[in-house]
Amino acid sequence: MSNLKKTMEVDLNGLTLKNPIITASGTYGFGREYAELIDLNELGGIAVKGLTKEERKGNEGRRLVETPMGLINSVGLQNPGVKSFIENEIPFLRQFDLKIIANINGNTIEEYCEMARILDQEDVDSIELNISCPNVKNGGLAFGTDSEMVARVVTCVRAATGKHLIVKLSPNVTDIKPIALAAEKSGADCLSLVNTFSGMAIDIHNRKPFLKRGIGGVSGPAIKPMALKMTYDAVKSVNIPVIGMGGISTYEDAIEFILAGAHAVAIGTANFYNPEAPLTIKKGIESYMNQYNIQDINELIGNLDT
Amino acid sequence: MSNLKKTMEVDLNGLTLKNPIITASGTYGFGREYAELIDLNELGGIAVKGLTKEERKGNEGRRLVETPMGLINSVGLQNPGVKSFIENEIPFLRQFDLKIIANINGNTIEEYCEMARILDQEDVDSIELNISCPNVKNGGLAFGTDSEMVARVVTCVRAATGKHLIVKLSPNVTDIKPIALAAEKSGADCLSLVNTFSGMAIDIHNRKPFLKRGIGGVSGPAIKPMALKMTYDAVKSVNIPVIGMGGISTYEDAIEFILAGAHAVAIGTANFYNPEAPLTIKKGIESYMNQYNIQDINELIGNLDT
Amino acid sequence: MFLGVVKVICSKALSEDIFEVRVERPKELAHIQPGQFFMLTANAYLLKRPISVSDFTSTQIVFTIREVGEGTKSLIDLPEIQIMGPLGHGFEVTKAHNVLLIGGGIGVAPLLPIAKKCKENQSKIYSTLGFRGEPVMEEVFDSISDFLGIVSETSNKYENGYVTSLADLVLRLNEIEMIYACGPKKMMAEVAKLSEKYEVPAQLLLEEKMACGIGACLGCTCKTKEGAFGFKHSKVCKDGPMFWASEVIFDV
Amino acid sequence: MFLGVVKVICSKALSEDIFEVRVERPKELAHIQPGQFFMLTANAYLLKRPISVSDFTSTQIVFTIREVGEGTKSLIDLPEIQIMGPLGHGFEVTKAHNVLLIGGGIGVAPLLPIAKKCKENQSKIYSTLGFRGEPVMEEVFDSISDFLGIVSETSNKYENGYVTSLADLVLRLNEIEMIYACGPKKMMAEVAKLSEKYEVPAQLLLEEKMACGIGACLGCTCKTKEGAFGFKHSKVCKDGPMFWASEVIFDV
Ligand SMILES: Cc1cc2nc3c(=O)[nH]c(=O)nc-3n(C[C@H](O)[C@H](O)[C@H](O)COP(=O)(O)OP(=O)(O)OC[C@H]3O[C@@H](n4cnc5c(N)ncnc54)[C@H](O)[C@@H]3O)c2cc1C
Ligand SMILES: Cc1cc2nc3c(=O)[nH]c(=O)nc-3n(C[C@H](O)[C@H](O)[C@H](O)COP(=O)(O)OP(=O)(O)OC[C@H]3O[C@@H](n4cnc5c(N)ncnc54)[C@H](O)[C@@H]3O)c2cc1C
Ligand SMILES: Cc1cc2nc3c(=O)[nH]c(=O)nc-3n(C[C@H](O)[C@H](O)[C@H](O)COP(=O)(O)O)c2cc1C
Ligand SMILES: Cc1cc2nc3c(=O)[nH]c(=O)nc-3n(C[C@H](O)[C@H](O)[C@H](O)COP(=O)(O)O)c2cc1C
Ligand code: FES
Ligand code: FES
Repeated sequence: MSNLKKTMEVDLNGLTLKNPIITASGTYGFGREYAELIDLNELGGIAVKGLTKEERKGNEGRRLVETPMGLINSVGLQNPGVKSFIENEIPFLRQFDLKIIANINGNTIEEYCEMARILDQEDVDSIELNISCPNVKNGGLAFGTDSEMVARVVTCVRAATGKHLIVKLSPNVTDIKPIALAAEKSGADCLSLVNTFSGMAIDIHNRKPFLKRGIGGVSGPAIKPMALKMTYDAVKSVNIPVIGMGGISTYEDAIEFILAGAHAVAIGTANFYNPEAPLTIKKGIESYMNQYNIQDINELIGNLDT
Repeated sequence: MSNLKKTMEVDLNGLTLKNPIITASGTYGFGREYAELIDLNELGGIAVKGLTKEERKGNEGRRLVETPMGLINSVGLQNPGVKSFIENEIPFLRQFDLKIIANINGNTIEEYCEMARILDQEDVDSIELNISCPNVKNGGLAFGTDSEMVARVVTCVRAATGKHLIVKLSPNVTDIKPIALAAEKSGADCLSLVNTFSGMAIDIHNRKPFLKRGIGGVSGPAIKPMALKMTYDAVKSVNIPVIGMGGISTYEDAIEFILAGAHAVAIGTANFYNPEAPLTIKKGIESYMNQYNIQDINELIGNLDT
Repeated sequence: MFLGVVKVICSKALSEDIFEVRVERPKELAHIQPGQFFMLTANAYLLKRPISVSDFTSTQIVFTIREVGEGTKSLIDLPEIQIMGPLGHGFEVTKAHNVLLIGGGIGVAPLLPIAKKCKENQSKIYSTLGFRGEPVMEEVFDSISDFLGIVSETSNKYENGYVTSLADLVLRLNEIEMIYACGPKKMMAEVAKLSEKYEVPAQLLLEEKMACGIGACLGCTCKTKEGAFGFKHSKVCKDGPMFWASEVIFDV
Repeated sequence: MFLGVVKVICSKALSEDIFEVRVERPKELAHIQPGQFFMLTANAYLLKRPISVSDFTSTQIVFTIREVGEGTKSLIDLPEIQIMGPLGHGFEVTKAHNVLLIGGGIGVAPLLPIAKKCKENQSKIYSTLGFRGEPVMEEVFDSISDFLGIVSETSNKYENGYVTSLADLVLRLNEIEMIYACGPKKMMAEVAKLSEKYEVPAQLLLEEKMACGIGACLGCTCKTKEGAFGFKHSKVCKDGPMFWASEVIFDV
């Protein structure tokens, strides 16, 4: 019985992944580098590095600080711009059997919409609206922490594209529920969360923050309990599927998010210290399904006894 | 020169600590247990276990889950009630040269005020208003995440007591600044933050949250970057002193909080895995002051080059 | 209370997943009571791990540790370990004529010191030990016990079954005056029933996840009776780990 | 790219805080270029640590590691290490007649493979190495160099001063065609000035905090020139760690 073919396929409300493993935006570049280490065909999808309309140089100075079981980054959306992505990266990624999720970022609502309009014509499978980046001055986080702003930007982007639309939420909020709901009501097909937590680290010998902008975004296992709680909250407040992430580094972590109701999981920081994480997590989920005789991963989603 | 007597004394706006080391509420009981391990006279102050008007049994079921560099707790304010504290614990603590901070918790604003009125007559040095406990159903967190509620409860408690008043803030908010400001304007003498982050952990083999209430409060090194950022934000938005905490376990951590502007620091979870933490942190601060030839710790507070 | 680093004298495997870690006993260490435990610092982890004393002399302390996760794994081959203790209220030593030990799995280990103490007091010792697979510490319990019964859930060298059934039999056939028990929660709940059924007091060594180990965090509580129908949360680390079967409320 | 666990053949101290860790070179490992590095898994930490190859044969790789924190400390006495690499663009090997090596502190280690390569190519090698205290790898650089100058900021067995002053002298007196340098940022900025002053191209091995080590996270960037006045952020791990002195913008 346990040798029957297991189904790992999940449907994110119009976007079908052959398995629930996604690599998180900003941690996987455009897949090129990790393609030398693992077979990208094993992934359900890739959320590419956050794109902006024009090329961005990103933040100056030191960009990374390691913290206990966490990482603070201040990359600041360095990327070649959406046009270069379309020309140079989509063809590369299309060689693989995975879904391409374009993570987009704007300084203004209009910029978000313009990017959505541009990508609407292109060969991407989904657009992930990042309204939760703590590492840029304008836009980013500001859009993601207020339900009204969320409604406005999502409504506008929804009008600009017929593509599958994921809205990526910030954990830096008092209550994720109204925000999740605003995104759903404004036309999101799916939510993803969490982005990084705002955090800080100080160089006590130079008496300066390590990062030029003072703050950065915290990711990694340290944030997992908070990310799981927020994913659980978001799932309970909407009827669209949710992609869970934040510190996932083992299959046990992934199962926790799936039991909390996530339809898919994204692996971010774990790729850095364990490039094989997406594969071992996928295998681990399979063996867990075997162990408990579960044929279809959909049986596990939200299957929590509370 | 570096052999001159260093000053570690800090003034928390009316509450003077001989050194900036406090033990955080709920992690140090009433000092009795740790008194067998370290000399409590070394501490600047102790924030005692969260008190309620009546005795509380606390939450049922498992109460602790370890997470990567963190701890989730769901104790639920088990305590003998404020009367028993007054009778049995104050006399014990008064044997030591440290400041007694009574951490109080209510289900209603009226309950907070009643406790403040009771303690106003007693031999405690400060009252810490906990409006940020995620582990109880009523009150707790709900009071601490909305500026208006904060203003109401702090105003009422301020009217009820002339004691030094600390307001303890929750990190589970979009923006700590308006909340810090509301507390200051309503009469707080001092702020303390952060309390624990809301978090969750799931037992994947039983498909249940480990904790009966589903969620708990996350503490420990994992939360340090976020706690530091919030402390920094709070300091910038008010003119009253701030007690910083959240994951402090080394003297370097403590210096980070002090440079971010905290007048004092509280040690919580670190006591569990390193009962000598308050002492080694104090010694570490001293040697840091020696290293940089700083006579008075007040020179370090907020001394950050940004 | 002792808090410090001690040298590991030797560490050896008793079975696939159970290890005996023998450390030097510091001179300044207080009297150890059977049933007490220490908090051991597991390097990769934040929290210390509570481990019972499974044997001791004036110069040594033995911990018998089952590897169930990364924390316990990290404890089994260190050159030195930071320990804190001895902690908690252990077993009450009685001058009973006949005592019954009921141990399940790794729970047999903390029974050895009380068995030795009872032996000193010339009690007759009935030991009933249950294991999932192969037993551990069989020899030492054999040498100390007047009666030794071992059951296993899977090994075909031993009678198969639960240890509480065997204990039931012993209780039915002998004038037992005191029960000492340590094992999984379900076993403990069964022992409490036996204690009630045969009206023999039972001392149970309970387990809970711990943070401080000394009574400060209130993280390790179990439910105990208060008044006729009430309950309270007692600290396993400080009020226990030994509780009388009659006090405990089992939510199983 | 190789990602896997390799055996440590031996690990020995070269000084108080510098250790040589020699590991088995896996057969499937690609060609190693002088100046390339590996990401080594430091157990207690989340992120891997970048460490240059400081020597290699067909069967071994040598890492020379300075203990500056817990991560590097954890690397120096493991029985086996997980490594990923070789990574980055290393030094460009040239057939220059005279090459100058400028190394500062632990930065001397990654210069050895390029020195050996230059030797093979019959270049004349001028080595200038600077240390804060006592030098390391003196013998091996002595055996390979046509000229070896060592300065130390504190040791009275050596000339006191900065390595860049010594390098300046060498550049003034000899027809150097290529500079290879590795050391602290300030030294590198000085080397870039020397390169400009003497119009001798310099290859610098830069350092930055890294997360992925392969070009995916954009965490390790340095500023390089783009166009006449512009700049861009280049990835030290992937575009470097070798950069031409003429490309780099130093914010010091
Ligand atoms: C007072 C007291 C005395 C103890 N004495 C001993 C002793 O003498 N010898 C000994 O080996 N252990 C003893 N324990 C239990 C021991 O403390 C735990 O097994 C240990 O803390 C687990 O840590 P870990 O990091 O290895 O496992 P974790 O990583 O915390 O857990 C790994 C897995 O094992 C499971 N698990 C955790 N604890 C247990 C357990 N106790 N039994 C079965 N499964 C578990 C978890 O659910 C998880 O699935 C004692 C506990 C207490 C409270
Ligand atoms: C491409 C590349 C190649 C490298 N090759 C080598 C090599 O061959 N040998 C080697 O020893 N190191 C090398 N390094 C540096 C090495 O990676 C770092 O020293 C290491 O990551 C520090 O980790 P840690 O955990 O020990 O220190 P941390 O805990 O991160 O830092 C501890 C303390 O040391 C300081 N510190 C951190 N890094 C350095 C540093 N590089 N120099 C001085 N102080 C520092 C920190 O500011 C902090 O105060 C290389 C780095 C790069 C990018
Ligand atoms: C270096 C780095 C860069 C990131 N860049 C982006 C980005 O461009 N767009 C985005 O939506 N999220 C970005 N993120 C957030 C991740 O996609 C993810 O939400 C977060 O890291 C939490 O997951 P993790 O703990 O598994 O890393 C970035 C994270 C890191 C660590
Ligand atoms: C077990 C436990 C119990 C706590 N109980 C209280 C409490 O009663 N009142 C309160 O204000 N904070 C309580 N806290 C929060 C701590 O005082 C502190 O704010 C938090 O743990 C962050 O600091 P840390 O990371 O150093 O532990 C508790 C924390 C823990 C871990
Ligand atoms: S473990 Fe802290 S009270 Fe028992
Ligand atoms: S370390 Fe990730 S891009 Fe260089």
